Amino acid sequence: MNGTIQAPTIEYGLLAPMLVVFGAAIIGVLVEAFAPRYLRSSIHKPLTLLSLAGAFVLTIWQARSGIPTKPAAMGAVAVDGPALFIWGTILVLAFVSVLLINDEGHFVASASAVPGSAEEERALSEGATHTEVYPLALFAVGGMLLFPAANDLLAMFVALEVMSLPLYLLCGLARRRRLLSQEAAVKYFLLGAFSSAFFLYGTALLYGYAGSVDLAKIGASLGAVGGQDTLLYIGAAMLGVGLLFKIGAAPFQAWKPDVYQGSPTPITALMASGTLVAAFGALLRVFWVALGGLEWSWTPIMWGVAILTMVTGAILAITQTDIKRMLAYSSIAHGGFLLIGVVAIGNQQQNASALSALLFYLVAYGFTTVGAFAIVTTVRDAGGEAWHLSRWAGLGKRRPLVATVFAFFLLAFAGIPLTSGFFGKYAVFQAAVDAGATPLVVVGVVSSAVAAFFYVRVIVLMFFSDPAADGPSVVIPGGTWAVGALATLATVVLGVFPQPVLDLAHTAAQSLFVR
Amino acid sequence: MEPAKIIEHSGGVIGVSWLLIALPLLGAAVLLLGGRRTDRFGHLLGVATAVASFVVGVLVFVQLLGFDPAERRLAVPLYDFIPGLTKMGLLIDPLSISFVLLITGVGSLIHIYSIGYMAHDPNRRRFFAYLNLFVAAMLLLVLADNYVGLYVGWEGVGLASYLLIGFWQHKPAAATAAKKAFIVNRVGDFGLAIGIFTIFTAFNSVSFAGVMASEAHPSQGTLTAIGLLLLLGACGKSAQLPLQSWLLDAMEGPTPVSALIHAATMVTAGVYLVTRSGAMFFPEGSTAAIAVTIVGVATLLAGAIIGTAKDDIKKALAGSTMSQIGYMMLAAGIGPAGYAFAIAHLITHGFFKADMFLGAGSVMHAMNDEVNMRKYGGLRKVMPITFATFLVGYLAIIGFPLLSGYFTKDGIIESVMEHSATLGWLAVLGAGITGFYMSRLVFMTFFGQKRWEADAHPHESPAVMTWPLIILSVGSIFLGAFLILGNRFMTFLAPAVGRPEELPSFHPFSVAGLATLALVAAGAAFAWVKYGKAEVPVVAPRGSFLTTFARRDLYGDALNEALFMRPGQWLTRLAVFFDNRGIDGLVNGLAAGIGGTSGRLRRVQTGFVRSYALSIFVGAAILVGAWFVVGNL
Amino acid sequence: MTTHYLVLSALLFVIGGVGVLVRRNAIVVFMCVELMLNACNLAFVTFARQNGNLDGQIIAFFVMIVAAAEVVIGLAIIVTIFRTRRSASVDDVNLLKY
Amino acid sequence: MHYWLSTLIGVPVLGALGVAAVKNELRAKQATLAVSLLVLVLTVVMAVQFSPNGDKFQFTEKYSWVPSFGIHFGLGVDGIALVLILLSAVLVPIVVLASWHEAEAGKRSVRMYFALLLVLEAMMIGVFAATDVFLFYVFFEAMLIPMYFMIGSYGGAQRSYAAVKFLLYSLFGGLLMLVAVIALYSIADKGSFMFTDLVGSVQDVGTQKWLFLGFFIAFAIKAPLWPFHTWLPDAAAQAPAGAAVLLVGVLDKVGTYGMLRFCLELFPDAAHYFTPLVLVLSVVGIVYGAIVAIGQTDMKRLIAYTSISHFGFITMGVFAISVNAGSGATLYMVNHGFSTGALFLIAGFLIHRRGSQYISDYGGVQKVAPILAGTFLVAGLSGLALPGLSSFVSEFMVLIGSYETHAVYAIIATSGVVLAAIYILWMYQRTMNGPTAESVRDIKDLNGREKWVVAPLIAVIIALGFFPKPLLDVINPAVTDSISQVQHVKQESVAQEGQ
Repeated sequence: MNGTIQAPTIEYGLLAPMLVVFGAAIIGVLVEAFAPRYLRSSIHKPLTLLSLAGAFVLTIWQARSGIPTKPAAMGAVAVDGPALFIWGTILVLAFVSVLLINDEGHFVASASAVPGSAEEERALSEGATHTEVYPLALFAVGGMLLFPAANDLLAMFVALEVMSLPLYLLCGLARRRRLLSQEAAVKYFLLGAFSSAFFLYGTALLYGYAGSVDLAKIGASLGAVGGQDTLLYIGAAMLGVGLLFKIGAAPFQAWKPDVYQGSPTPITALMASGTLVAAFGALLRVFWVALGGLEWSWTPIMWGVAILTMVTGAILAITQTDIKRMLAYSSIAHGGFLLIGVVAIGNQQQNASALSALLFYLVAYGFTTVGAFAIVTTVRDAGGEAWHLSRWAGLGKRRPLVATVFAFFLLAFAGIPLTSGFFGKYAVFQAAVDAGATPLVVVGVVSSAVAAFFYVRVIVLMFFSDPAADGPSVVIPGGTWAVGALATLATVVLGVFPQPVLDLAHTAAQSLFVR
Repeated sequence: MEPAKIIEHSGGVIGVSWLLIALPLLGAAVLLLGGRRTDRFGHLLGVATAVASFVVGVLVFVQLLGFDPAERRLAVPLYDFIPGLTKMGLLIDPLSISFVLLITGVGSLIHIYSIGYMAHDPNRRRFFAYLNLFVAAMLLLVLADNYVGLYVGWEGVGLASYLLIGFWQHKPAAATAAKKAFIVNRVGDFGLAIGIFTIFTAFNSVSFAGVMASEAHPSQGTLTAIGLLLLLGACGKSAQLPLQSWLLDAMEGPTPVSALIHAATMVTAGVYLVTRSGAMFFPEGSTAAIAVTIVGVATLLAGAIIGTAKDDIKKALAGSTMSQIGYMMLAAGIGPAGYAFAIAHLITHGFFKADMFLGAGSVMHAMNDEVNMRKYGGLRKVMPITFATFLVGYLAIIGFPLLSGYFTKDGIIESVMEHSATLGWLAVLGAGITGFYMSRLVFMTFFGQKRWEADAHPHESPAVMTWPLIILSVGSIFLGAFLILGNRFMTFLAPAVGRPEELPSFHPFSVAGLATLALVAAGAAFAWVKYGKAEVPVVAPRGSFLTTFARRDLYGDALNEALFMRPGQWLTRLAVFFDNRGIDGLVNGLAAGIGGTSGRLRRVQTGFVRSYALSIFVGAAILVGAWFVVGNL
Repeated sequence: MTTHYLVLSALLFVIGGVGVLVRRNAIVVFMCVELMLNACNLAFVTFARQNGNLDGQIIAFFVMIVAAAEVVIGLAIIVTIFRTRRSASVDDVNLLKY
Repeated sequence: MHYWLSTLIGVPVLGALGVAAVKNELRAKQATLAVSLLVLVLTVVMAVQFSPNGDKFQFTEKYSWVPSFGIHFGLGVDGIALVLILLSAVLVPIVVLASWHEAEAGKRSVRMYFALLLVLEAMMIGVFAATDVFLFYVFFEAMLIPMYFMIGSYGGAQRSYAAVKFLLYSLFGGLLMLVAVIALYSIADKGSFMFTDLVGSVQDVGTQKWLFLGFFIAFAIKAPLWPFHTWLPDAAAQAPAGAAVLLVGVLDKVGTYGMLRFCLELFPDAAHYFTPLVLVLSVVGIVYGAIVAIGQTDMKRLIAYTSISHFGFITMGVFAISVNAGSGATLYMVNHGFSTGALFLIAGFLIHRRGSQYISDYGGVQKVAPILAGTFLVAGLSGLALPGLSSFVSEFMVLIGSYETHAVYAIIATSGVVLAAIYILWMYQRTMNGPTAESVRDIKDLNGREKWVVAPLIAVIIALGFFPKPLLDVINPAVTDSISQVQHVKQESVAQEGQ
């Protein structure tokens, strides 16, 4: 190389969706800086939704114009089939979550004001709101997009932080039960930072082992480098800690219930759908691309983690009394089911089917969970959402439609046929059995039988027990209504005619991850 | 001489012999479905169908006589009942036709009698419906050409008997007796059913013709097993030991029922079954056949003993029924030599026992349903016809010379003597006891002082009730002689059940015959001393151990209770407990267990950031450790 | 000779990790996390040296920036909760549990 | 290509939507009745076109549903499925008529009750008509939901406990079956879930055993076979009479049907291997169920336990591997549906009048309500397999068939005949006989509607008691076909022992 510096080549076209989102986020910040307070939200709402929609359109357009076969941006980002599919999913879910965010009454008037202080009173009376929510959400979504697409560990680390930091803040912005909200923020932040430190150290060690943070290079070096297994094993394990933390796999699940319970429900929805999808994308990329050659050594470990996760999620959920907390545990359990798919690894074609199964499951679960949280926001007491399960008693009589829809989501979680959840589970189990992981599947079905209990319990409450005199009221703002409808539609369609989405997932997974 | 072959035939009246069953069935259906609307003419319709069926029976009989004796076994195919298992058809032969005539004949008379007897009962129509139902089922039992059909009729009569015993449902005693009768019969049916299974498995057919024609030659053991199983069925239906206990309770039913079902016809079904299957499963001297004779003799003695101690007129008669059927069983057990006598006695018994039961009914009718003979006495003056007819029945049953019972019972004793002296003498002894208890019954009822209740105003029954009595008593006088003399009946029956090579000759002054007469006379005399001359106490004296033994039905019920009921109830309670606590407890326990685990496990989620961090830290350590372990495998 | 640096970085990382577990004050806990990140940095630089390429050193800069961003967010959150509770002890925040 | 079966499934579904939409309750009821009668007519018309000795499956339809999993919407019936579909089609209108006022008790949506009823009917027809194993599973599971809501929303005091127990129990079994279904698919590796493609595709006996268990446990819970039975008494006792009829009369038959159709045909070797076990469980169930029934104090629970005893007979018939037993068992499924249906409904009428399920609260009803008592007796007698009533034929066939192959079991099972007499007649005596209890003195006899409910049932019971031929002609070939493979295996193993 003769002294001349080559400018890095960036395929802006490929990265367009991400760039759009980030761009919109930055504009949002500028709006916060310069636009007058009364204008802000009316600028933010369209801006956010449009940017997400636009990004989605671009994603589709890209998928149609041929899936690239080699990484972009000097190998930093891999915009491949799975990535595009995940992008699409995340963007839609984010769009839907933003619809939830749009509806009033979720976010604190003034985060800095001490709860119950005169200051807060004033903020409330002024009707002040934190419009920063929108740019923050956009940054988080941007991070979510980059996370599963990142093709080297550094990019992945950055993405991880870009995704998480805004979420830390958003968690603390609940309008009601602010103490809980702040607590959630603190916990999420400390633990998140803690785990990302592990991720980073793992990166460092793998860098030491392979001499590069590029996933493909690491994967290539697995066989080549000798005598450094210590670095490899510790590094891989710590990397795993960081990723498993994000998807809330046992024993790193502890944060999830607290954070989901404390956060503003729309944000919970965003985390439960978007973050999970993104994290799984990243997990798969790391373990299949970088550590694929090590599969013989991590599959057993993943078995353990998967079993532990499913069981913990299912068992702990049974005795929950807070609806959001219960859904959090249920999401842990679902994380476990998804992990079954991660270990259903084998030959090329087997991997493809496993991957497509996972992608389908993620879509199905994402929609259902957003829908469920959307319903949660609508059932309200004097003190905000009616969080305690007992308050839901007899909802089926007072508001049949809402109750029915929620029951439907619960049945989808439980994996009853003719709901999306069923085909999701089915696909993953099928892949696992093909890969010879039948025992894992048995554990899976047993724990989903256990899990069924607490879904059913809620249905019993809503339909079979009589409503309390001062039962909660049900308020359905427009956005939420749309979200509920959309989620229901998705759950039905994926449950009855899953084929189109399956095909989509299949084509996306066909070529696996680019290296 | 072996039974003749069965040949299909469906011409003439025989072709429509299904009418025999259809007519009473139709009657029953109309009366049951018609409900209150048919109350007015219900009883008449009931009688009509029974009589019509009798007429058909006679016509069939006449047509049958037209055939050459060797061809008097005609199968009338009806329809494919259970494809692959059995067709349904009728078998018209001397045996079945004799039963048909008995059932429809005596049946019709009892129907007529019931018009008067049940006159004041609001549910008379239902009563006649049930009677018709019974007649239909009984006819199916004796006419079916296969064991399944027989079984259908078998349980059908069981149902009818259940309904009729419990006809006065509001009386708990009646309801209980009905249930008991059905259940005890079911125990017998259990044997019969398994017997039929074995037959089907052994011969791959359940029709009489099929079994006879079958090439299969099952082992002797199998045949014996079948025989014993059928015998168990017979014991249930015919109230033979050890399944006798239900018959005495069955007297809770209206008296015509006791006469028709529990004296004349249904209870003799066992004898029919044994005779019908005799050639195949009870060959002379086989284990099964011996078992039959033993059961028979045991029952005839037991029944007689019970009869001696009962003060309830119907129960006394029931005891005697048991005993008489015991005779028939005994005869049937000794093979072709005995079949004719068994059936002949069955027929004559049908007449005189029905006669006496109806007589007893007439008495009860007069004494406002009082059944305790100690409260009767001296009734012969107030109800002469009843007395006269009853007297005929009485003489017939004790075997007074030249009356029916004399010929048939004597025939049985003679032929049994030929077969085995021991059994023979026991039979003779039985006859003696019969002489005693029947005389006791007559003396207590019709002779001696009036011991009536204050409000009793006995009177003779109306003609509709007395005429049947008269007809029956006529039968009780002459039928025996007609059937036995010149072996008329044996020859007639031969095609159906076979007969011994040389026909027995009737000699009136045989040792056994004279001994019987002597014993009977002694018994009667003893009864006269105790109950005729002497004053009969209105309240029964405590009596010796033997008396109590007899009064308590030889502790049959006590035994059942100790052996089956108590343990049964105990077992039931145990099972229920086990089901709730054991199996269901396990299920709910599992659920509770999971719940409890959850309750305890969630405590791990302490809410302290640092403990969460710890879990992550430890988790990481474990992950690293695990990776090393796996990596270095 | 790079092993020493690695050992040092490992020590720093563990110290940081243990610090997170044992210290109550949210600020201090957070500083421990920062310490862990810096341990990573040291490791990166060391490995960069060992592997003879600059990637590691560049990464170190990235990490610093990210760390800085984290500080901003972290302090904001901690300060808010301090204002409401008048305490920065992480053990006081445990309404959410079980 | 016919559309018979898809029509039979489609009509009730659309009907359900319609009923749910109708505002007026009476209209909704009438609509439900109309729809169910229409289904009945269609079913009968279809049934008469069925040719007993034609192809195994007739009226077949096949549409690709989820190609990437090889799932088809495949329908078709053989003799076995046909008679069971007939059973459902006959029972539903009767149940509709019977539960005319059922739902009103709880102040709950009447329209929803009837809508659920129709959905359930669609599911029941579907589950029997499915010729695609996966489709069968889907109906098998989906069937639970309407029943779950019928029990839970319209049932008795303990309804939610019963409903949850019912759902979880069945769900658990279903999930085990799901594993087996998946494994079957990937082992067979035919890329299709069609039953006909899967038959004989699993050769290895060891594998067969595992898959067999997966299916069998699900069916055993459904049937229910001892010791998986404890959910039934709760569910049946708490469910409204109508729902109870469909639950015990039809839903549970899916279990025994599944054994006959899937366990025997897909895994003949395993079936042969497990036969002794199943027979033991069946016989225990027969005796145990009867004994526990004797000890019950609650009418509906008692009937439920009698059903457990009867299901013992059915499973024994299925696994006795003889044509008589198999056909008997199939016929038994139908007859049991009618006789137990009648029992539940009439008991329901009685309970509705007096407001108590406890036997001890009754007595002497026969005097005040003779028709009710009479019909109850007939149904009961059919329950104890009295000759001349439908159950006798099937029970007799099962026993005689089992006796051919497994005499000892058959003999023990026959003792159930005696026990049956005890539990039925004792219940009848305690409720209907004896002096009339104060509490029932002024209850009314069956009214017109109720007579119309009972009459057809009684008629069918008696008719089939004397002329089972029409059904048996349809059933026999199908059964012969489905047990043929196991018989084959049996002969082979016998031959091997011979050498």
